[in-house]
Amino acid sequence: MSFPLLTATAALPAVGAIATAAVPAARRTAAKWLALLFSLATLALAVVVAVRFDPDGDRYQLTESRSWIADFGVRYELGVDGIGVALIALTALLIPFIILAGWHDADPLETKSSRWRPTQGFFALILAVEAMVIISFEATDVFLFYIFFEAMLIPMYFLIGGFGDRAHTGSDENASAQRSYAAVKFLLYNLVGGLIMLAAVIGLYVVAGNFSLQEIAEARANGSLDMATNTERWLFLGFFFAFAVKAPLWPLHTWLPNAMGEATAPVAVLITAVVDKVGTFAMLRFCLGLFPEASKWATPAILVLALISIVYGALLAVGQRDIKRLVAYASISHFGFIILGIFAMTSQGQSGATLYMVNHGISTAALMLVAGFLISRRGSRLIADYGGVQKVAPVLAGTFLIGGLATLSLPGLAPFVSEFLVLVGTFARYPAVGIIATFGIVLAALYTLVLYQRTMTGPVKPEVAAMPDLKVRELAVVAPLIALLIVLGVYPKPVTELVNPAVKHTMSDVQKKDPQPEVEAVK
Amino acid sequence: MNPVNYLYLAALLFAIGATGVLIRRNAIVVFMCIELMLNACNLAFVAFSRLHGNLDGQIIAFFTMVVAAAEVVVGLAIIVSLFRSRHSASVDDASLMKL
Amino acid sequence: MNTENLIALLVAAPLLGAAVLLCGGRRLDRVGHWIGTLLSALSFVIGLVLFTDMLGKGAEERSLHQHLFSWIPVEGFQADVAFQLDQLSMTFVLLISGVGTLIHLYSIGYMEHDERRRRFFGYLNLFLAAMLLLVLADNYLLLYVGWEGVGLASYLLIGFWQHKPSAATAAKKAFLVNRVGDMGLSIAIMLMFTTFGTFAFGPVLESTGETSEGKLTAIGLMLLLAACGKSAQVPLQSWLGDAMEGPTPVSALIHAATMVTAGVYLIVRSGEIFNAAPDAQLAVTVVGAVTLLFGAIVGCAKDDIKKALAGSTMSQIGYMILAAGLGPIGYVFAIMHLVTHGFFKAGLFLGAGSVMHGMNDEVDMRKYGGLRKYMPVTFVTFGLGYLAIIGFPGLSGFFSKDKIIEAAFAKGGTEGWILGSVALLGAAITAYYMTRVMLLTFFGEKRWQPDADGNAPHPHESPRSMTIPMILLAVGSVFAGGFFSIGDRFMHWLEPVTHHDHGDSPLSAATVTGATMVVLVVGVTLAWFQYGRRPVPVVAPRGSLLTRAARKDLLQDDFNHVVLVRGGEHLTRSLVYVDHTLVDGVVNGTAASVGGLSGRLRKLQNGYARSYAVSMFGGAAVLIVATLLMRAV
Amino acid sequence: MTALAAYTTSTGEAFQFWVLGTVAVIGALCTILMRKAVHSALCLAGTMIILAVFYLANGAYFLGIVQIVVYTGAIMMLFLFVVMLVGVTAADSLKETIKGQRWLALLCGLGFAILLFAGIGNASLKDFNGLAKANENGNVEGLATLIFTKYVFAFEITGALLITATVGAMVLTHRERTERAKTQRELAEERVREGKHLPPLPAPGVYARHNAVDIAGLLPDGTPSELTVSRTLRERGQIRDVSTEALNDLRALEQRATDRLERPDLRRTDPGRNGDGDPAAERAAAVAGEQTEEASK
Repeated sequence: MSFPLLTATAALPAVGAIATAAVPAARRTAAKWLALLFSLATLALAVVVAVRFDPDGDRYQLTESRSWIADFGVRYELGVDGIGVALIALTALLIPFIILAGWHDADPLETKSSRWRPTQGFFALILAVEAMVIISFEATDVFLFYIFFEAMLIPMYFLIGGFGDRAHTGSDENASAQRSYAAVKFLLYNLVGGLIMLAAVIGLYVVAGNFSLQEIAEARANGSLDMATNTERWLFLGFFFAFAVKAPLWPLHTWLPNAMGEATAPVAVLITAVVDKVGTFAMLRFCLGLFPEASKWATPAILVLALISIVYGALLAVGQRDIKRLVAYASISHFGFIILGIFAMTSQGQSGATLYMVNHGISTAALMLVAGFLISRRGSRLIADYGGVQKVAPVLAGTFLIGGLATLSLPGLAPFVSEFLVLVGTFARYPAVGIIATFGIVLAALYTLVLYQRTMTGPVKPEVAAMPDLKVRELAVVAPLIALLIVLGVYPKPVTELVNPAVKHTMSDVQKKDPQPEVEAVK
Repeated sequence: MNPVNYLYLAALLFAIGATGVLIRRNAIVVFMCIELMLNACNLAFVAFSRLHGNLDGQIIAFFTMVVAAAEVVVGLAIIVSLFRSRHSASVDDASLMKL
Repeated sequence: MNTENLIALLVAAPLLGAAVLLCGGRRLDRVGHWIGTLLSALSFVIGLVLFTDMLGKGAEERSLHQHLFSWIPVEGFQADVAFQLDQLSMTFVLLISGVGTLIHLYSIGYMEHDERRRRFFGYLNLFLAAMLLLVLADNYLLLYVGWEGVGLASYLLIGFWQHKPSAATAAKKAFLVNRVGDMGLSIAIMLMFTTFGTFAFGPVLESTGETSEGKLTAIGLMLLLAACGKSAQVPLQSWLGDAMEGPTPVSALIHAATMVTAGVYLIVRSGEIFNAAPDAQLAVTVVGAVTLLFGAIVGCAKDDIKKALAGSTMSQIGYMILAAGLGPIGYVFAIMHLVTHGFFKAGLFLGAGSVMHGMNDEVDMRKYGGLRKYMPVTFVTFGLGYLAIIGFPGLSGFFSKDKIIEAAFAKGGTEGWILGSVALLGAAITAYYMTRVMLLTFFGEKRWQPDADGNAPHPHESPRSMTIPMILLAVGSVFAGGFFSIGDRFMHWLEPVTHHDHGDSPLSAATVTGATMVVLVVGVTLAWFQYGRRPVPVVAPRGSLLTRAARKDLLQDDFNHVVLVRGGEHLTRSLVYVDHTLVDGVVNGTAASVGGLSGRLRKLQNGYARSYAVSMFGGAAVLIVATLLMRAV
Repeated sequence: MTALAAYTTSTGEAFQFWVLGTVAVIGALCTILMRKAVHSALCLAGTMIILAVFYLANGAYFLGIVQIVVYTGAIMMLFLFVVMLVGVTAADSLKETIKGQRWLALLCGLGFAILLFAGIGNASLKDFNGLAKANENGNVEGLATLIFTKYVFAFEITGALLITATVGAMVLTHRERTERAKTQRELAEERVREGKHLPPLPAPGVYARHNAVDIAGLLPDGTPSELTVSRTLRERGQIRDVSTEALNDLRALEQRATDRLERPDLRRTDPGRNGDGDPAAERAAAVAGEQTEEASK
């Protein structure tokens, strides 16, 4: 039994969470540094995982398997494929930036007593979320996955409800009311999804007799386990619903704008860039892996919903007055693209979707964190309260612009690669869908540029006249992300090489071939 | 006459007792009704023991009596302490089962 | 040494400049502009080296390739970062880096008093890099990168003076309209991918024969949409006028000489596709012809000198697109006109810039007049550019435009006649509005007005750094055409790429030339009668219906505003409402109803032991019944 | 003895069943319908005795005796004690407070009865073995053998249960005195501090016409003072009032007079009797009613 690398990767942040929470109230800064340290260590471990992973090896690697609840055939089974590795790397990469960006977000206000320890709690919760997200990327046992998929909600609930955005509009009571509303909404939506999934999980156990992803998939492949068509469809829907809530897919999206609007910018990034990825990831791994036939059966409906998400999210983003809600709706639009790529069931589409998960994480993080810095300076989330910032804080404006350009997937920046792959992959199988999705490009440009114009350009508003430019800490957060965006935009090969074999496996799961071009052009 | 009539009688008494439990508010009377039900059961047991021709039914009836005695003791004690605390023996006054 | 490896440097040099200047920070403020200029000059020099090297080779092996690395390796999807340098790209490289360098030089003087000059040069370099990438790419996806790159650069440069809301809006508008075009390009690329399995120039263009005409037509139309966006052709032309909010060098480089011609490049590059799809070709010619007239008419009405020139740019590019739509007959002339236009239009814009420089940034031509004495160099260079553009015999425009008109007739059939006559009409209008600009600006009596701060303008010649580029461009606009046309040099140079063929023109070349001369004279005299003889009112007269429409870009903007902007606003607002009430309401409604139900149910829990007893008793009865029934069954 | 509890029943037993059975049912009904707990208790006792007789008739001699001794003798007496504690004459109003409770209860009871009858009717219970064999060497011995062999553990456990119940009852009813009992001095000082009636509470009714513990003594001005009646009675609302006493006697006299002389009835026009609403008056009226009846005998 070799060293359990995956367990370590997931356990390290958990340990970090406990350690951070245990720091006495007075030693606030120590807690911050501790959290940062642990997140960086996790990043190092994630890098080790990525290095140890051999793209051309077998599908799941670094596997661990221990018996857990023998009576129900629940096993503690871990294992990663290329997609998992990519997303673990993304998570481990983003958390340090999130922590660094939220450095002062949880400093206690003077009114609170010294026994109150918000800072420790804030960073501990973030690390806890990281641990759960990572292990749900690793789990190859459906039950194990389900547990952490649900447990994630608890720390997220407290992060949203407990540590709201200081730059709220209106009175404190009003703000806390909105905040708890958002938190409860987040919790309820995801709980409902989770419950339905639980039913499906149990159903799966009844049908298949165990929870192991690989065993079930193999059994389905070699025909030793054949589900009735309807059973498979119901189970698929049960799983998909939960993931669609998490993703979020129209019309289950309305929790996201509230949550991202009320939470602090780093937490908002945590939601959309890290936690929601579990949903799309799970669609790829569980929905397609376990229920290929049902997935194919449901594809048309899902594609339509994804299209609606793309266009609808973009249009609503245009209509927003609140910077963070705008970003939230933009994310909804992007998740539409991801789901589109997954269910187009072409290798370009799925590679694109996976790449999209990574790139969207980075680009949204860049945009949202800069937006957070902006908001923390002016103390307002309303777009109308800004103007001419670019004149007083050029660096901030510049980074903001780059983040926005990444959001509208400008060629040369990472998101372009993934978005184009998704579009091509979709177009190859469903031309009409591909064309409609392309409208998203224009709308993306619209909401991004309108946001930039209203906030950054024009005459300088008196309220922002004294606004300081990015500090060193903030620059340390933004610069690497932007560098990453450019590098992955110009040279995405490392990620694609990681992802391609996994995608090939998924394609073989659903037994789909890429549509061949009608002309085999001379290469 | 068929001894089964004893059973019918027992059933009747039992039903009456049950109704009493439901309609009376005075805890003591409620208790009496419970006793009535128990006795009905005992009658049935006895009749059955005659039916089967062995004494087990009577044994059970005997145990029932003992248990009934114990129950009455405790129950009445409860009623007394209840009456002490709120000067009433009405079961409706103790409507604390609702938050 | 192997010259192919130099190709990447063409792009790398300005890209490096952009990176250095934009990340360098304030410490580079004092030398930034020189860095930018030197790096663009460097890529021009590399271009020259490659050019001489290319001339050394035979016509056939002149196409160079450089494969850098595989960009997006995905199952069944091959996208490389690879360059292709053939005669067509070469022409563009020289034009872009040459004119670009001149304009860098010019900007040093023009932007002298702007504290953000360093960033300006950074953007300029970024533009050069993107534009060179566009013309050097060897596949459509990489071209797309350059395509959007120039879009970004133009966005940044139009909105360079961001504190002016008008500038910011114009920049946004330009980017958005271009995005619509880009949508066309990306759809075209997807179509290519599904049809040919690749989007590299070579394979796609060689195997056009193997697919249906319908597919090719679709691809062609999508490419045309892209070209319309980038080259400001009807119906996506509305952004170019507003783009004049940018600094004048930007207008000269991006919105006259280089970027706006990218559409022409795209169509000529994809020639094989269009050759195989006549319908698409026809659409191209129609767009060209319409824009040609549209731009000319707009140009006649504008009093803002830059907007007038913008109109003329539009119409000149209309000429090119028209030519490109004519197929092998026209490709060469499209490119030739593109190059000459690059010279003289850049020159004209620089001249306009220098005039504004002297007149406290006044742009209204009606407040100029009689400037020839005060800024002679500008006058001469501008005048030469003017003669070139109206096609004065012997100057560049004469050759290129004349050829296009010929080619239009040579298309044959009624189309030929219609297109040819449209082109002629365009020539007349061109002569008219350019003469108008010339007269309003440099002749007549002074109509100068003090500017907002009340200090009266005292025109003066611009510094050396600005005049030299103007002079060089003037030289170009005088001789380029002749140089290209004598012995059809340019034609032979491009033929390996674009496969020229002479159509059979119903009219002889002489006739066409004659006709051109006639309409030219007509136009000039008309303008002279209107603006030369009579004094010009400072405040523009109300003018005819057409004039008023033309002043407002023939109401195209208003159309956009009413239909797209207003409609869009209403749509989004209603959607926001729907999202809040309907989508969210359904969920909240469910929650509320559940709450109400439970509220009603909890009434059963009245807390009375006796009623609980009743339910227990009833339940017991029910259970017994159930068991008995079970027994019975 | 063995003749009894045979597999068939003699006409004598039948007669006994029908007569006593009817009485038992009536007793049960009275148990649940009497307004006063004490009456219910008495009726129940009657029913139980009848059941004891039935036990005997069914050959359960031991049980029959135990029924009489334990139930009727011990348990019912216990009931009566508690009833006294809570108030002998306290009659609870038959007004139902919970909506629909009464009807539901009747429905359930009726339904249940029908159900049981149906059940018993379905089970064809024709051939009774009779206890002749089981009781051949004495019913008690038979029970004893069973109890101490087969059911010995149950028996032991029952014993434990009884002990527990006893202890439980004591715990429940026994009130721990937490604070020291007040001395008379302290009590006196307390009274003075409170400023209400300085002297100790007056003895009940001793200054009135009746020396009865439940009659309020009259103050010098003739008004009755509730203070003079012990708290328990007061809480049970069993205070009788001198004046009402007198009035009732008077009314009784007049009544007799009217009866004898066929005078028109005066009760209609009597203001003293319309005591509706105020429960105290109601109780007084009720009491008066009894008085009249007693008097009329």
